[in-house]
Amino acid sequence: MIAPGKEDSVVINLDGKDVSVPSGTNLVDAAALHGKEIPHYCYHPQLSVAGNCRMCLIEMGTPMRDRGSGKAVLNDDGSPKIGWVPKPVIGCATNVSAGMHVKTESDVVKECREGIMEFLLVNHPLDCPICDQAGECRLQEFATDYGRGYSRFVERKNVKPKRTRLGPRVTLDDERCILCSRCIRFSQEVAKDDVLGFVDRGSFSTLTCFPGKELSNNYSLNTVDICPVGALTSTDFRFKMRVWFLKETRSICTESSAGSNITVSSREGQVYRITPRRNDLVNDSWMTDSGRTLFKTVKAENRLVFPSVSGSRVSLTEAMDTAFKLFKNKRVGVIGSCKSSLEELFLLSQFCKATKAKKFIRGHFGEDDGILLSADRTPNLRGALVSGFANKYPKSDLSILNMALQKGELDTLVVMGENLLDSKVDAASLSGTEVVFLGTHANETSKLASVVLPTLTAFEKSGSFINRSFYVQAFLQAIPGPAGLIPDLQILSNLISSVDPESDLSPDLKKIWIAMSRVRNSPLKGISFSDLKQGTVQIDGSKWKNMPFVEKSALHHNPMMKIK
Amino acid sequence: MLNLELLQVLGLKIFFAFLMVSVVMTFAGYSVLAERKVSAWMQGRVGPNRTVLPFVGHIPFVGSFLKGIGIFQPLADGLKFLFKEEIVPGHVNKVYYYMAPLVALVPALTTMTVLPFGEFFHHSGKSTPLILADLEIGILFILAISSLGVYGIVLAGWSSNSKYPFLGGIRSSAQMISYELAMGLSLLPIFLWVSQPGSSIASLSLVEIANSQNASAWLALVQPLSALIFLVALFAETNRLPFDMPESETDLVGGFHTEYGSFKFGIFFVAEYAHIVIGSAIFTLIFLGGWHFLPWINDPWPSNWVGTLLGTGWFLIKTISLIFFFIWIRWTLPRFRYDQVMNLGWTKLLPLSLANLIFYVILVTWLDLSAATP
Amino acid sequence: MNLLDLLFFFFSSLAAGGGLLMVVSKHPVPAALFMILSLVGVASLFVLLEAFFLAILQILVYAGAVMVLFLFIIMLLDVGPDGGKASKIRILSGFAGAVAVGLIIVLLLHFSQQSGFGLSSNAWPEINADSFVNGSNLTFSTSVKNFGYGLFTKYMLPLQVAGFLLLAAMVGVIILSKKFRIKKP
Amino acid sequence: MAKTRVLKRIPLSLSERTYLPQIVTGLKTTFSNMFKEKVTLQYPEEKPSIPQNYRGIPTLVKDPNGREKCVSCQLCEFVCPPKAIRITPGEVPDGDVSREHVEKAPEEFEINMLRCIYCGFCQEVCPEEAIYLQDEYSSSGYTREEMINKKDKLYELGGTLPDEHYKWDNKKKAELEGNPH
Repeated sequence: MIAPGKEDSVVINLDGKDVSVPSGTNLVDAAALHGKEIPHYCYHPQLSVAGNCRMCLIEMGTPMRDRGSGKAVLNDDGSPKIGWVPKPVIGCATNVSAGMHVKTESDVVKECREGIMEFLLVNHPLDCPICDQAGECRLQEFATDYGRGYSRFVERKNVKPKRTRLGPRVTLDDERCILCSRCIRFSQEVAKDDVLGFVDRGSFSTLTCFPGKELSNNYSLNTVDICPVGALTSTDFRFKMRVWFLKETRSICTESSAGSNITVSSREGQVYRITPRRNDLVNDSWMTDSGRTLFKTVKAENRLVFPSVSGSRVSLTEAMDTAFKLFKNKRVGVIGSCKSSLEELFLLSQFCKATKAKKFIRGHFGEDDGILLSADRTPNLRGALVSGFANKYPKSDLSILNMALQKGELDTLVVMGENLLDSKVDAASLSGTEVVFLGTHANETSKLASVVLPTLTAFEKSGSFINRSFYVQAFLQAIPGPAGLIPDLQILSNLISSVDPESDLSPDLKKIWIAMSRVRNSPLKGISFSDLKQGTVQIDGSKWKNMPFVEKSALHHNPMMKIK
Repeated sequence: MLNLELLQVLGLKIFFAFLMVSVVMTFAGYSVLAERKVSAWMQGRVGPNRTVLPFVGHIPFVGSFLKGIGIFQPLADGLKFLFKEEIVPGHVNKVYYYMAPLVALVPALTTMTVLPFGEFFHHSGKSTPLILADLEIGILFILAISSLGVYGIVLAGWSSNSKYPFLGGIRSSAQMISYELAMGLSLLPIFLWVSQPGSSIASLSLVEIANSQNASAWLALVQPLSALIFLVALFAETNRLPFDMPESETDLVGGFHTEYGSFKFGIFFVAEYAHIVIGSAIFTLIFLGGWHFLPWINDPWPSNWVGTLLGTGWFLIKTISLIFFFIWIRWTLPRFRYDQVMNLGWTKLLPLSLANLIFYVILVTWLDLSAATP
Repeated sequence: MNLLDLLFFFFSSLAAGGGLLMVVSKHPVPAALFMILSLVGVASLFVLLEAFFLAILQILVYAGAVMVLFLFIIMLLDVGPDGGKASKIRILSGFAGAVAVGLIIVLLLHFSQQSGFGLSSNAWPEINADSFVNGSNLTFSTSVKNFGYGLFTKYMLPLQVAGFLLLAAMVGVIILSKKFRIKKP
Repeated sequence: MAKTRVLKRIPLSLSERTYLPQIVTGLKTTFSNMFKEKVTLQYPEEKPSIPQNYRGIPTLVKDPNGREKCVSCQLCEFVCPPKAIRITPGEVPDGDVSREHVEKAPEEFEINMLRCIYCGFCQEVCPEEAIYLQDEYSSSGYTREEMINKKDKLYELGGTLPDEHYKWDNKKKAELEGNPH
């Protein structure tokens, strides 16, 4: 007997076992919920169902009902009689219904999969040694898991163009394409840039851009990610590194306040690519193309790799000592950054407390594309508010600082990576002040600075950001920083303890989180850093509901509903 | 004041001492070669046959023969020890670390001051033994000084501040204590026998012992058990296989000299072979008749310088044969386990040598009494 | 000053210096090594007195056997610097040192009062050469034979007593170190 | 079923317990060995014969048309237990008519002979039969850098081996014949 399910869920019989699944899900997802894999190529949970690859064929049946009375037909033993669909059905396009029986491992299903695999491989080239998808290729995986292991095809394989340029960032290898149409559906449905389609018939079928168009939108590389085979390749990553060498680290995109979840793939301290990580609360499975190139700044030419005092290289301790002299018993101004992590901003505000410094911060704003590139181009503006560093919504410039400088109120400025000279601060008004610059890359301000303390990029350290929907998300260290540099948190805690020897602020993330959650009325209460490693945590942002946040309505973000 | 005669004697002694050191060191060096060659032959190999000197090696036939038997190898080895990079591990106790090889070598070389190796015939036909210092208690001197050699090993093991050398040092000291007793006790019957009442000999001089075997039985034939015990103890005292506990490459890497390299290791190496050379010479003197020909046969050589040379040569032949025996044993027998070594020393050799001593005491007393009664 | 004097001063300073260093050494292993040095110095002094047999015995028994045993025990137990309760012993050893120094001063004063600091030969008791092996026709010498003869005639009793003493000590050590199984009723 | 035979341990006789007869037997054996024929190979002058399946220095080989076979799939780099292989992959430029259909070739290929353990996994895993452990076994150098075999050195060592498949050539042919286009 099939037991009644919970509300909004139905009970189906999966390979002879009764399981409860949410109603409305299709069989691929329903089976996945219970650890049964139904192989599929064209189906993607966040795209519409096309059902053209036929890989997810399964056997399905529903309880029989008497046509006349509408009553369930029972077997001799009293169990409902199942009317099996005579032919296999595709799992992706079949939604669950109460009492449904599904076989994912029967002989028929097995034979179907073997047949489909054999057909798919008829024209698929033996490219694996040079194919970038090798190692994360669905065709490889399913061929070994469900394939027959040999081919009966003795004719010559189809030959198609190997290097078709679909757009500035995407290259198509026609031979490898299995015509699943995921890329076409993505362009239509998510990127809303309908440029891809199939032309010709049968074995001549080819993926192509519509005449006069190209796949150039800012989400084009997502088609590469969802391509189950190596047909769509990233022109940038093409032939760079085999995927099995890459160490994957969970991180957060720093491009904008959307806070896309990403996977940083690196090998031996070098990042090779960034791919989106599925998070249905934030970014589904997508991210922007522009966010994927950010790792190139790690090895940029203007990267700061050694501490310096007035332009000459010194040891880290020497630079710290010099910096300490500059703000000891001086009037200090601290220019924070919305690009710093939540923990860094918290330590920075503690530093301001210790030095009785004035706090300044600016925002970086741009166009909102309504998907995953929000108008606020910093990852952690809300972090600045939550950490207590900023209590007003940051403006796009630092004219307040300029006024204070002109009045001569400040002796020393501590700058966190920001460039003062492009934010309405005159070089002339800076002349009387000493600048201590903490940042990853050189800019005009770092050239003026008396002390430069190099810090690490988001790929080289761990921490957390708060995104536009007040989701706190952790990013983890993917690669080691340049030799001899210490994390920003360490620098800040050293600076604090040099000013205030009594301070017990440690650079350890866990301890900072304990300190942050102790702050009165903190929305971070009850959260620890290890919670963030488990997943995204939303905090209460009602305290700041009146602030003029610039983000528009976008994927999983509704400015009207941002308050919990 | 130091007078001229004294200076002359002193100078001569120093010259002879220098000569002897060179000879023993050369012997030690070539023992190493012999070891390598003999081991190679016993294992079906050819051994060192590559090293060659620029001009000597190019003499037809002779040069290639010398090269083939590896005659230049010890030179190359010595030079290698000298020119190798001198590495001193950071964890060693510097002073004692440097001192240890010297402490190991010095006793080995000191013992030869009382080592006779032949006799010099005067015109009158009288003979004086060839010896640096004819000590009345020569054998005791040798035992005493050679027992100091163990400090080199113990020091090396201790100062290296590392596990295996330390174990090697401990083993070495325990082994030395265990076998020195048996060694000393095995010698006592010899002296009892040699200086039994009625004989003119009344001292522990090695010369007298060697001469006592002239034209009579070798002491190895008279007292085979003493000879056997002494030989076994000699193997143990020189740390030769099957008793090379302090070194044993298989379980202690290199034992006491694990942390040593270049010339310091070379000194240990030479000291080991110097011990073997001296040990062989002593065994020859005490048990094999020294420079005298065969048992019960008068020396066939004339009483002049030819006889001196022949006698010394004969002594050397015996010594070299014994060195060969040392090597032969090494490449034949496996190493004892440590507890077996201790067991053999304390429960076998010591009681055996005690019994041996008691037996000869009774025998000598009985002979003495029976000589006195009639 | 002749060669003999030079050698005497050298070896006596070796003996005394070795002894001193032995006492002040913190680590037991160097202490044992200094003791060996001191023993070698004493043996050399015996040589200068032409008591070769005694010198060799000194080396053979003490340096060659006893001290090796000492070192073996030290190493086996791995006694480090200050392995013992130094603080308690320090007072005691200080006291002992003071007594020793006092004794030396008294002795030196005694001799110097008798003969000045020159230490002329009449400060020492005369050794009666004949008195040594009386009862035999052997003259006094340091030869092994005479030594042995004396040991087994005149000094027979002390020799046997010393032997028994050592035997008793050995038996005592064995009894103390051996763990006897206590029979439970 | 095999029968287990329990051997009775015969107590040793007195002479056996002294071990002396055994030692003498051993001495006899070793002594007679001294005069047997020597088996040493005088190495630099005499060379051992290398069996067919010998695993010498790993080398890269070219196909009979003189083109490099390696497509830098990096499987050898992956499988290499001591991580001796280091490949920088690169793309075959469009202009290279004879090879452009292969698309990918190693830009740099290094085998660190100080790390290599001659296991032959690289040869086994290579899908292109481009890497072979051939009969060369002696390699030496004065510096560590010298012991890292670069691509040109690897091809120099490897030479050309016969090819049974001509995989890429067949592919090129199919492309030229336009199947099915």
